[in-house]
Amino acid sequence: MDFDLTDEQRMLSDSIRRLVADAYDDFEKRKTYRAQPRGYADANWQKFAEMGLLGLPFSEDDGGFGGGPVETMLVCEQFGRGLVVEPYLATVVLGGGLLKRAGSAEQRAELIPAIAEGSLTLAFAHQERQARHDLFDIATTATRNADGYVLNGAKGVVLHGDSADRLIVSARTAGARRDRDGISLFLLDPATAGVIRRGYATQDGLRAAEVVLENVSVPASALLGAEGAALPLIEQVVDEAQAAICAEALGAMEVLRDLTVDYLKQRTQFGQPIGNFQALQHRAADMLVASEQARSMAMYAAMMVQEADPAARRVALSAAKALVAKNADQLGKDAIQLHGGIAVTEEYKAGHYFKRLTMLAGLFGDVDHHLRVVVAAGGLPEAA
Amino acid sequence: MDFDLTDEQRMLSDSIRRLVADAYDDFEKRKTYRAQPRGYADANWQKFAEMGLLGLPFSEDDGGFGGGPVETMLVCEQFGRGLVVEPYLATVVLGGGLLKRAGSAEQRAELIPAIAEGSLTLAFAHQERQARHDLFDIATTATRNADGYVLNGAKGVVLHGDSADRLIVSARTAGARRDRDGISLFLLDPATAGVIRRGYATQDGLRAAEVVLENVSVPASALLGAEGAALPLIEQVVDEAQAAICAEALGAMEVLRDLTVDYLKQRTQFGQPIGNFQALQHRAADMLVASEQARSMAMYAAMMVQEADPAARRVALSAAKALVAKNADQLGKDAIQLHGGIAVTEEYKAGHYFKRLTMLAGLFGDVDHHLRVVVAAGGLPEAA
Amino acid sequence: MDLRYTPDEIAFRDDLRKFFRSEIPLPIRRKVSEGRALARDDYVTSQRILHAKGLATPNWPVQWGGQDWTPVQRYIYVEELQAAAVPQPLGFNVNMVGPVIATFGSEAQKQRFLPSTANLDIWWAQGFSEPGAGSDLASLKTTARREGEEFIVNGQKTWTTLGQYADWIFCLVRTDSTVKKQAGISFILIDMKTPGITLRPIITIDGGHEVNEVFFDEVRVPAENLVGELNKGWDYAKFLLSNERIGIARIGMTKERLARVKRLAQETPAGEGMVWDDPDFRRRLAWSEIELKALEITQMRVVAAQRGKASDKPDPSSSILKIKGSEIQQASTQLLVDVAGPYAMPRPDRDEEGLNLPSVGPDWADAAAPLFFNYRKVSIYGGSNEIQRNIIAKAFLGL
Amino acid sequence: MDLRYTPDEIAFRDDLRKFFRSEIPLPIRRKVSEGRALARDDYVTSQRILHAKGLATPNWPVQWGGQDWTPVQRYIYVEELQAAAVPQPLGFNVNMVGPVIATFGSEAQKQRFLPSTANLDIWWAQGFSEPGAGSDLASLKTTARREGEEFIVNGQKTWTTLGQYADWIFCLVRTDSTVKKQAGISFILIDMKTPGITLRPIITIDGGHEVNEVFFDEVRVPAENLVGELNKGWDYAKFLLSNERIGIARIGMTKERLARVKRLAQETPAGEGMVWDDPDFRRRLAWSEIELKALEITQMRVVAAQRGKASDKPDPSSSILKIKGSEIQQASTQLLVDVAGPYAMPRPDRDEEGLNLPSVGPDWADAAAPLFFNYRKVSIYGGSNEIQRNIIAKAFLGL
Repeated sequence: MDFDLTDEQRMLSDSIRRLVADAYDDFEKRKTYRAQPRGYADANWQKFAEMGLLGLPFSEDDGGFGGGPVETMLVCEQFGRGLVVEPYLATVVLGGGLLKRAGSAEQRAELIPAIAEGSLTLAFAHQERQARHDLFDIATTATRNADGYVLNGAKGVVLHGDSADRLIVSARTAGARRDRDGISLFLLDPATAGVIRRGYATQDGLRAAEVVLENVSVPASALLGAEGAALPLIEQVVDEAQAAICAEALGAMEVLRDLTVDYLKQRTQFGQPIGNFQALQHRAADMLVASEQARSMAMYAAMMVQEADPAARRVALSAAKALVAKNADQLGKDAIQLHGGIAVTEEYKAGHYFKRLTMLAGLFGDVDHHLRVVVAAGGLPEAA
Repeated sequence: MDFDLTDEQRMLSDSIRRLVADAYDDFEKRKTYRAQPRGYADANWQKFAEMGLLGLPFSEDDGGFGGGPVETMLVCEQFGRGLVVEPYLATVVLGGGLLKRAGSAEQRAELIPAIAEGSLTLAFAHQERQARHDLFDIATTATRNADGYVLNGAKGVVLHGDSADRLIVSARTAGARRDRDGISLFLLDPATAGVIRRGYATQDGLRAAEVVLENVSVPASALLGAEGAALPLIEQVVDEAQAAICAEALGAMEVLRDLTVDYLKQRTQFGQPIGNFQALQHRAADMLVASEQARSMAMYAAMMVQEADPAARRVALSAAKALVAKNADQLGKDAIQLHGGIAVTEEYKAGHYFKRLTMLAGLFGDVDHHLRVVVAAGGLPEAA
Repeated sequence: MDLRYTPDEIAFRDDLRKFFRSEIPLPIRRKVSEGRALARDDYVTSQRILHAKGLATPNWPVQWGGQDWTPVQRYIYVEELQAAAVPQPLGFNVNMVGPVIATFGSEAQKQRFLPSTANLDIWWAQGFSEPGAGSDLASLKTTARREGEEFIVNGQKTWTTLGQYADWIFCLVRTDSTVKKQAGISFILIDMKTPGITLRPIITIDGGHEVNEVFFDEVRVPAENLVGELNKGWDYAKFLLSNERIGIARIGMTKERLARVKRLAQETPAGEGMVWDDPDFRRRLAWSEIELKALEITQMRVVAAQRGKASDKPDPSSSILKIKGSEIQQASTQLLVDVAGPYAMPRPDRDEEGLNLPSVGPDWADAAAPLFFNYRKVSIYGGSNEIQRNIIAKAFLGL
Repeated sequence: MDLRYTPDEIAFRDDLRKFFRSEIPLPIRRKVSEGRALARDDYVTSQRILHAKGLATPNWPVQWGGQDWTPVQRYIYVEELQAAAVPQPLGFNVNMVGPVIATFGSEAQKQRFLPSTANLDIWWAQGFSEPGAGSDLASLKTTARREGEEFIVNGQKTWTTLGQYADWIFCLVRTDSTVKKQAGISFILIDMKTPGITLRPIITIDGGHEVNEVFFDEVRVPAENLVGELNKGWDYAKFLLSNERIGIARIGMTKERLARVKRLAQETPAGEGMVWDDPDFRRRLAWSEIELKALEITQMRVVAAQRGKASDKPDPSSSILKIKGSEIQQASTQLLVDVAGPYAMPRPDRDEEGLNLPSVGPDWADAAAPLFFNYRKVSIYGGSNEIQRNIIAKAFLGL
């Protein structure tokens, strides 16, 4: 048992913290990033590339740096602290996670170096409106023809789907809508005829898109991984994304907590700092308990995402997400309440952290959904 | 809309309050009542009879006083305030409720005057171990023969079943264990051959019994109500009992709340009354909110128990019980916590209120059970 | 004891219900129901329709357009108004400044202001809170110094709701700083067009413009605009805030929202069925309904207890209504977000009416998260829930 | 960062696991598992078996029978002990008075007391709390006045756990009432057989006799029984209380109880199936498991952070462990009551060992409610959860 980071990991974490602090120190900057055409700052993205963050989880053979879940946790925790708007989750964790595992040598050679150097972004067009949080519920079809496949369907709330240079699209090559088998992945240039994207801002200041596929023809070489067998891989990569989301939420929770405690010290009412009032002190103490428990579960997520047994992995990740999301929700509400009116203004940071936490809590399944996964499994997996 | 009590109701409530205050003012007295052979004080029971409480809900034709649910609420609220141990719920609300509705003229004439004058008590032997809270889950059988019926089965945690002069037993005359049809009621002298009772104290200081029926022969005249059609009646009477339980819990909650507030004023630590500490003040405020909401739902229960549509009645009573039980649980725990160590001692009153509230909360279904009833119905009935 | 309405009360209720649903334009009521921002005209249109029928200012003295209703009738009125998603008559006009002028104002002030206030010809804003005076309202710093027949006002107010539409503002100002803080405050009426007043919008986290800061720089106010006596403003403010009792819990509105949540859940697909088929969602919805039912009866009890009591006495049970009412309101907006699911996330650009261009998800879904964010305020404003717990501990429990 | 155990740690754990389960008698472990009261002999038997193997006092200095373990090993030891439902070595002996004597006692005191304390030849009780000194421990009033070579002790202690079995009691007593309250307290050892000591049982709401009041009336204590310096007792008490860090959350014990709850739910009929088939029950159980898993890792982080730090430094993160640990412990006993259902109600008479004569419901069910009642104490004792929140606010957050 060992809770220490390696020297390299510590250096990595410190560098990202400095980078994020520099790029996001003034909250007004974040507004300008959001106003850029892709909804984020290309300059930041280039800095991430220079620091090696964009190639982090890829193998060295593919042109990456061989980082694991702990490294991803460190990156995302710092991004959460800054409310970073760049498409790291979409491109590196989700897109990259699928590509590195399912991609052929050619696909990897074509795309991974470009991702690592910051010249190519990805988005994972998977979720469909009727599916809610069931990853296997896919109605989009990919029909085989002589030249390749023809895709038809609609994908919703695709994170950073409006600006991504390539989409990874899930579609059925076989089976009925809620079958576990028959789902395939395709690499798609969004400029392909029949791809219709509608981009929009999300409530937390990031970007997403609705993606409609109307008779989109792709060559056979667009297939990513084995035909019809993509679901286990999708589940694994979404679990990795959950671990990243837990870390990101943790970073945001800790900043929001500290912001609140500082405010309690500064704001005076009835002739004294409101932090003197015991009822508020106890709420602040509960915020610390909530964030410490969330930290523990973010670490658990980073550990268990490497678990070999997929069933145990999924239950553990659902447990982590359920706890982090529940605590993020409560901590966020307490932070707003303890601040009072100022926290519901757009000018002040706290509300933005609350909004981001609210959206992270619901991403890839809300508390109820993940708790049901744990319940259905009969509880948490026993430790080895 | 009218929230006032009639003059008669106000007088009734005041008289019971005085009676209970007198009989239960010194908490040591309650211990002596519990130590008596029947687990309660015959003298108190006689006083209840003299005041007309034991005949209250029966019609004047049957020798009662024609009281309704509001009167029962007033009685039970005061009994809750005193943690009264006498078998009012078992004899008057449950047993009496069944008897007055299902009893033949002969049965009513034989028993109701005796109940009203305090010379006869009842218990309702219905619940079975496997059934948990499903009122229709009855395995006990009543087999018809030439002379009447033969009963076989086992009933569990029969309230005051150890001392009751007559048992009302539910048993199947038809159907399978979990059928809604085929349940009948029988009036039974516990001295009948084959009736085995094991009495015991309950955690909250009252009494109950396990009742085993081994080839118990009863005459056909023991049948109470129509053969095989008892369930709707049982459901109605159990709903009436829930309304009474809500009122009783309310009385206990208010006393426990006041006891706690008094303690906060008296107990000093760190050189001041602990009631000066804001965190404790806020918990006390939450106790008031909880008990006021419970009062509202106890009133709702008293109103809705008269609802003509059984489905709407059942949902409303489940809603009332769910809220009262949840608030009783939280208020009870807060009361103990705010008191500290003294509240977990047998000598001090608070713990006894907490135990009684815990048991009342679970009686005829816990919070989960009743919430499920509401959920299954799609929500609360619309008001007229 | 009978919690049911009498036949007369039912008739009264049915009349109101019919009037609200037939006379107030549906597009306005739909915005209220969906929790979207109303335009100024929506408020004015709705209030004038109500006023024409005597339904805008029922709590006012009868001679100024009030109704001689029982407490139960007043309660039914508020519940039905909310249940029909009718915009409430502007609170600053009808619950705040109107009753203050009617009770403490001069005859000239009554003549000048009450009719136009009732008809929303004048739109009032509230100038109470200041940046340093939130829960501790009496510590306010905005001053009014007397110069001849004028007061000169300097300072800053904040959280001025819908101030961007206001014609006039009623303010608490400090007119004596040598006495203890509550004793040096006056209540004064200020025309928003007076030179020296600047209004700055505050954008809230839901993206809406609902509140404002108002700056006063040497603003000259005729002395005749002082209401009542000099330095008695704190009493008038307390009187004013106590008028919030009925309706503070917004039970009718939450009932309407929960019914809507239920309807939307029944028609929103999720996996094999609808959101409605999710037992966890249903359980949380049921709890809200149950808590709301209890609160409704608690409110009726408060209403019933008011009968025969002077209506200017503050009632500490309003703290219970405020705490529970805000909790259930917030829970109801969270349920709405849950129904929207992933489609709570899109935040498309809006046209000038604040509507989607066009919707990304279901046409109601993009309003869910902003409403949820916005409703964090209900446990903060009007005396935060922490302040309410202080009041209960002190006023009810004697701690 | 790796939350998994090393192979060495796994071997260490497996050795302990095997020893605990094979050497400590099953009837004793079963009582622990069911939450029933242990007899004095059960404690003695278990502790002597542990002590013979060097497992009763691992935190003591090695020369007095301690183990040179890493923090992770100490953590594993506590978890495995609890998971096997082994009675913890008597805390008053091994975590409290033992370390105080070993650190601050005279050589004569060490020789006289430590071996017999480790082997439970002497049973110690704790004499800290008083009726007027609960959360505010330093306000204690029991006095010890010096007369020649003796102290004369007068006063009353309370909440003296298992005092009915005690041979000796260690007390905080006031030896100087002229200085500020913390500065006038001494730490003294008293033979329970000394004339003038009276013990009065306190029966708790679960019906158990676990705690006592102890009265001191002119009790003569040899001056050599003073530990360390006069008037330094408050420092020793703080040192003693800080030894509670590991194991305060009782994670191993709760894990064992939740596993038992699960097993019982799977075999307890309820309607059409078993309690286990009730999704609401399962949901609450799953929450407890999840919270417990998070707390387990929180505790490991605390353990890891201790490496290389002096072990006599109080660690405020123990407040987090205390708050969450007690909440989950209480939730676990509530789940047990839920499984018992109606059979949580019977409270049959007991024989002298505290067992049913015979059970009314399932043989474990009558212990469920008493355990639930009894466990209300865990958020009260050892510094109530309110005190813990004060500590977090002040020590961590600087409020």
